[in-house]
Amino acid sequence: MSVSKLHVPAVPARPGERPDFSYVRLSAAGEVARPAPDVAVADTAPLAESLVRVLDDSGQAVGPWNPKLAPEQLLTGLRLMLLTRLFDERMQRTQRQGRITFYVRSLGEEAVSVAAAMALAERDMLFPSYRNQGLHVARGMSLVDLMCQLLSNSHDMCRGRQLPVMYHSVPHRLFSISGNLATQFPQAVGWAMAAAIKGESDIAAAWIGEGSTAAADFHHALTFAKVYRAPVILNIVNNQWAISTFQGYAGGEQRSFAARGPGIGLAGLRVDGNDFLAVHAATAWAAERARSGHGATVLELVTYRAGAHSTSDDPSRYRSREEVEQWPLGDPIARLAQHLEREGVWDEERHAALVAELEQHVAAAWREAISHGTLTEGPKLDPALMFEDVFKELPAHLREQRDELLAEISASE
Amino acid sequence: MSVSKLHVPAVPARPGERPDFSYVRLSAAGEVARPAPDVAVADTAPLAESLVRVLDDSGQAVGPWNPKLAPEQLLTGLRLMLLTRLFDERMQRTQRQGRITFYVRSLGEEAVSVAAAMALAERDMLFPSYRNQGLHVARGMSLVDLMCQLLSNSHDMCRGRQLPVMYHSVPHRLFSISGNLATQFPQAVGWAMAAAIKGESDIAAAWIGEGSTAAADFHHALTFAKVYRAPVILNIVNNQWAISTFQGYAGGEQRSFAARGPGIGLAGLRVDGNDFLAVHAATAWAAERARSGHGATVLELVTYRAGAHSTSDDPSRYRSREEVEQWPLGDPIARLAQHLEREGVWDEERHAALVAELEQHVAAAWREAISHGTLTEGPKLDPALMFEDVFKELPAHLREQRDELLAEISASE
Amino acid sequence: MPTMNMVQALNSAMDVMLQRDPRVVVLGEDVGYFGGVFRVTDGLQKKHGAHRVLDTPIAEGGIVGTSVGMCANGLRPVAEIQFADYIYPAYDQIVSEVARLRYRSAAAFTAPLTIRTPCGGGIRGGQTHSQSPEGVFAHVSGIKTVMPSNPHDAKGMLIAAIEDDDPVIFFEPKRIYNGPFDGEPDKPAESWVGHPSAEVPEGYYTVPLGQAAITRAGSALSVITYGTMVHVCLAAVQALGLDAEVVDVRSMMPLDIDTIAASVSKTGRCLIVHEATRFGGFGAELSASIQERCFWHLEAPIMRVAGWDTPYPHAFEWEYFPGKRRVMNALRKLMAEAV
Amino acid sequence: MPTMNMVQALNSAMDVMLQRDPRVVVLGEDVGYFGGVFRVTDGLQKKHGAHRVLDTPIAEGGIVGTSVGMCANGLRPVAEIQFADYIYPAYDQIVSEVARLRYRSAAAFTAPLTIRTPCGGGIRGGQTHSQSPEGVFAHVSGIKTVMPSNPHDAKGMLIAAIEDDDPVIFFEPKRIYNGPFDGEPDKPAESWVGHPSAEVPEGYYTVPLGQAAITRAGSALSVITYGTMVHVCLAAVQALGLDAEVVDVRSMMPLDIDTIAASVSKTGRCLIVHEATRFGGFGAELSASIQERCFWHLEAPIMRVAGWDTPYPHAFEWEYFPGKRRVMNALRKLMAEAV
Ligand SMILES: Cc1ncc(C[n+]2csc(CCOP(=O)(O)OP(=O)(O)O)c2C)c(N)n1
Ligand SMILES: Cc1ncc(C[n+]2csc(CCOP(=O)(O)OP(=O)(O)O)c2C)c(N)n1
Ligand SMILES: [Mg+2]
Ligand SMILES: [Mg+2]
Repeated sequence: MSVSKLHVPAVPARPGERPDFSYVRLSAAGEVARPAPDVAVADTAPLAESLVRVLDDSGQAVGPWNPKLAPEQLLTGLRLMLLTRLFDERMQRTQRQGRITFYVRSLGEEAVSVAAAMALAERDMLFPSYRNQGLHVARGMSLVDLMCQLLSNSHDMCRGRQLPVMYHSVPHRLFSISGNLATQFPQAVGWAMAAAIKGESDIAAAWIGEGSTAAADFHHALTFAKVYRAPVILNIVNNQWAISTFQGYAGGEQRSFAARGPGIGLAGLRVDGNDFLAVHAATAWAAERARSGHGATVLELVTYRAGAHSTSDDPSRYRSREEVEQWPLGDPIARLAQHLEREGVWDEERHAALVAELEQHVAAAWREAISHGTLTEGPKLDPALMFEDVFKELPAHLREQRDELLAEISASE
Repeated sequence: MSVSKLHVPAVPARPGERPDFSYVRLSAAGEVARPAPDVAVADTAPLAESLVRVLDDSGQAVGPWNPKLAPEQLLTGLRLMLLTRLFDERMQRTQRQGRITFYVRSLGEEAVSVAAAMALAERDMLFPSYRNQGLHVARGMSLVDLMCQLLSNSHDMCRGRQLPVMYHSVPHRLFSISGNLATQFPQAVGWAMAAAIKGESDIAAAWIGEGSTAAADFHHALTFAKVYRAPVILNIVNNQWAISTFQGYAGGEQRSFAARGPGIGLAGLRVDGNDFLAVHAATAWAAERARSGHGATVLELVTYRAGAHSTSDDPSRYRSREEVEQWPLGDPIARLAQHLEREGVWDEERHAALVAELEQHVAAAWREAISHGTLTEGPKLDPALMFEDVFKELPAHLREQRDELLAEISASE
Repeated sequence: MPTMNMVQALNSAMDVMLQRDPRVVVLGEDVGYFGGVFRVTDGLQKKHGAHRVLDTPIAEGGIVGTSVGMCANGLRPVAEIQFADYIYPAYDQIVSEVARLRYRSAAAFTAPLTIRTPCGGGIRGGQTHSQSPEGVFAHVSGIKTVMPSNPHDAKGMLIAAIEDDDPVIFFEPKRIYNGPFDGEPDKPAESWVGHPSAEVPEGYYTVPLGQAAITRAGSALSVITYGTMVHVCLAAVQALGLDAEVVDVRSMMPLDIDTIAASVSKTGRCLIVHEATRFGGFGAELSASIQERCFWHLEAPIMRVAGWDTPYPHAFEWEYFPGKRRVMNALRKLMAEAV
Repeated sequence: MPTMNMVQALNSAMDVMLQRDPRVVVLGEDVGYFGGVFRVTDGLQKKHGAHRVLDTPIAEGGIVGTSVGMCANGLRPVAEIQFADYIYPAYDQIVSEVARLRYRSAAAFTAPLTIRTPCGGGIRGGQTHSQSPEGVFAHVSGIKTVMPSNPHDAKGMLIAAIEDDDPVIFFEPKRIYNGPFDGEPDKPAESWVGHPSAEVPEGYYTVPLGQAAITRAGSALSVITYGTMVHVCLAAVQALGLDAEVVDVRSMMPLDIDTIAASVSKTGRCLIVHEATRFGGFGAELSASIQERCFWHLEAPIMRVAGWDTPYPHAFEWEYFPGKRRVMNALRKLMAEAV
């Protein structure tokens, strides 16, 4: 055989190598122009290749995308991001202790979810992936409820049927998370089409990882959003990795993911995903665009998956441990805290106090959650629930199967 | 319910309305620049929104994309396009007479296939849709063979298993046509990846309709082509219609289909699909790009489906009859003939003689084809063939089923 | 009462529901302005508007995916897949989302979606316009799968499906859209006019899902079938002058096994007939379930007549199609089995 | 002879074939540098190069679609779908292309492709990491569908699949990757070490597809099963001290019905066991086929033990999983049936 000519995408650093993030095209904070949200799609093409940033290296908020949020809002954002992170940390430890079977952290990506949730209206409908717990936290879901789901205990909102992290909430307008990648993307578009059909002004927003943009449903979503000008925000969270494969394996070499928007006739914005202010501003811009009938925006949020893919994963097998330190866009919590310090409304002491408070909050929630049982210790869910909700009514064959199981269980007791 | 806000794509003209083709963005012949085939993807973005044209309204070949083909090549092109059209016409009539069950014409789109086939190397592998018979004609497949497939007769290359027009040929390097839209697109990319893996310099080319770009496999093809820089040409035949739905329903409003290329990081070219010279030049450009290791090109060929979708369709139910006359890019055969006349190598008389010759050729082929039987009259295929080629070897259960059928048949005779 | 063929009956069902329930929308490839390649949605867009009867991009996965989202926003979409042979690009959304949503969210979110799709052969459509894939849906927990065999059931079942709070895959045997078909291709095409099941009320009514119908009562043996094959089986039974009971399954899931098992327990003999390929097809479940319930009543093995285990071949349509002759052969064989 | 677990055996099969046949390529999500989420392709990229062991985009339809094209260009791809639960986005390419290509082109083009995918439950993977969808492939004409139950078969059958000129869907019961499993989750995990089927030759050998194996000979009844359930059934049979014959189906298509029917004809009683949901599952075909062939030998109804007809529930894994106790109950019931 002759020498292969197949191109194989480059990776910044394998274990033991020095990371090189020069492929991440940066713009200076404040550099990118902010057109009106009803700008023509074609004119967003440059936005899709630059990087919307508000916070500069010194923590100052600069440029036309500065959303000029009130300090309380910023403090709320910091608090919610921190809460998300501490919740994640605690749940990760809990998994290590064997109390829950599986967990997925959003470490380093908290701004992507929290800032977006804060920029959207309460009635807007959210279609998260499994790494957007910041949405649930920011929408005010109780940590106890989230934990009970993780524990599949007697208070589990999913009645024991889902892997941990596959939350949902009708009142908080958070769609049910799927274990199948990308399926929520066309669903969000359909929700938005329905809003338009009904003449309502609510919009939808969906999130997927950059790796998942390769999936068919990503394309379905963009196509339907384009054709019907659906009021939806299509967020691509480019955290550089999809388990062990690098973003180049989803087509990220030399081209942004935001460019998929203009490619099909949707607005596209590439945003510093670790800049709380930039994410907020870009989301608000896209929401205004959608709500005013100008259609969908593809938002690429450039960030970095600072932890493992999930508790089943060991990234030291496939990427350099140094990467996380070299990542050019820093950490979203540290950057917002720096900004607030600079603004004079924050300092290390207050930060430490907040951490302590939130840790206690998480710990208290955990105590309450496990009082409702764990996967292995009671109180437990009734196994008969296994047969409910397959259909609205229990059909005869499932009644028979349920009775067979209950007989089997009682015989063995 | 409030008033719907759902955007519904516009259509140029429904029956009884006056067509308006102002949405078709035109460039003047010769106006579009021709960069070197190894141009950076981003620099093809303008090419994806303009229209590569060589033949001007007077039939002169102008500008940097003029492939400067020798007159014999042009005459061959004319001949092959005409042969394709006359073959189509005859087969359409044949279907109306009930001799074949189904047919699909390529009326008005002959240049898309014939010019491309002529611009590619013999060893390049082609993955056609059901409307690219010009490829089969240009690659020199015998009309008798094609007709025997249409007739499902004793010489049918498909052994009676496929609907008419679902041809294939290993020696002519034409992949088997599928009735399922868009499936050939990622297959072509896989073929090209294999060529690269083996270090060979053959390339692949695939064709789909603009309507089919909405399908998942379109996205799979572009993604894999991008990631591995596969040597393939991805042709989108934008003939404005997909059965009754207009190109706007595939996302064509205010945005070219060629722009999907740059959107994902592939070169994109929008080409006058009724201009034989432009199609030839663009194909040659994309082939050179692919063969020299610079990856895939998305080629949009702007044309018009001048006939019905298929013999099962009646377009007068959903589009204006006037459309075809108003179509701004004319007819590919008329335009090439005009050019050749202008160059002094063609005239009406020669044209009439060629038509007569080719009609005879088609008629003779038809006589030969039906001598091998028709769907309803012998000689017929052996029904036992139905059980062959499900697997390489006939498994026991199919042997049993075959025997049951043969017993059933012989009992009834 | 008006006479309708199946196309008109299905059209009427959607018309009635678009009128009655503002949450109902109809979507699919070519269903809007054009009215569908089989004319089943003819006139609906004109009457109910382009925002309720939508032409869609050619992306079956997108049609179903967006429909799920519409459900979450309170609509009740009726999605058409142009041919059942083209439903596979939507298989992931159907299996992983439509079928699972209620379960995984403990009924917080549901997908009261109806997916209509023409199935079956006998129209010279070749391998990509003739398939009967009900088996790969009936196996999936969380969706209902049904197939009517006449205009009256078609309308009543489609209304029931649209009103059902669970997702329903609604297969339409296209060979009998315009008239019943007994499996003999050389006879002139029949029309529904004059057929008792073609008397279809204009307005609203339902035929409940999950109930089989005894199409012909009898005591010598039971023929369990559905779709086009109901008519083929009736013709075969009649040709042989057998006192057979013909049961129209109508609903694969939920399956009315009680009616079916009662019939087989009574007759002691059972033939299962469907168009779909035999191996691993829905007939296998029928056979297994019947055997489990009726074993001690069976006087002969349960037999199956089905499509051969090959793709649907264009030229050999009538050698492939399980027609009257093949059903008659099986019936004879079944009656000849000694106890 | 070396001892291998199933992961090592499968890895070795691919290693051997990458070495022997330059046409073989391996591709899938995370299979390259990382070596797969279950480590089945560990080390293969390092040894055979990044152009023969490819990490792919996350698009199962694209993986299979490009594989078909590779076949047309003379390669023999071995594609991994990371979990069987994620195979549905590829269902159209599998059903409409992979399975049909040879037939529709009269063997001009073929798809000698192997699709490997881990299936089954018992690993607390919840509903999207536990499914057993073999039934929706076995029904599709034109593809082979197989599932080994031990390291020796795994390697031999995978080599046979790669060499096979027909497409093969190769299901890997992930619960027994690292050791046999008798269905009792509370017992310490077993390893393959010491198991006779874990003696696996280092080099090339094949275990032919389409042949069932008599895992345990017996005469009192026949247990027809495959995958993880082979081990559960053996344990149940042993616990009851029954003289059962346990048949490992191994290959759903082609199905070795002769071996299976011979066993049932001999014993007169039959229990079918699989993890997949029961309704319309592959067990239905087994039951129907066995009944057709063995009716006059049956002394009791054929019974099925299978997954309940619900999605795979995370918390109720062991109430859901058809474990030893459930199989024992069925065996008892089956033996109690009077003639
Ligand atoms: C259809 C499907 N294929 C494969 C998987 C397995 N899988 C789970 S997460 C993942 C990687 C996703 O990466 P990305 O989209 O970048 O999201 P991230 O994890 O980085 O947030 C894969 C391959 C899946 N869940 N669904
Ligand atoms: C997966 C799939 N869905 C639907 C169809 C039915 N169908 C056949 S051709 C066609 C329109 C295709 O339009 P386009 O891609 O523009 O190609 P054109 O016919 O214009 O050449 C449709 C919807 C199909 N063959 N396959
Ligand atoms: Mg990622
Ligand atoms: Mg078209």
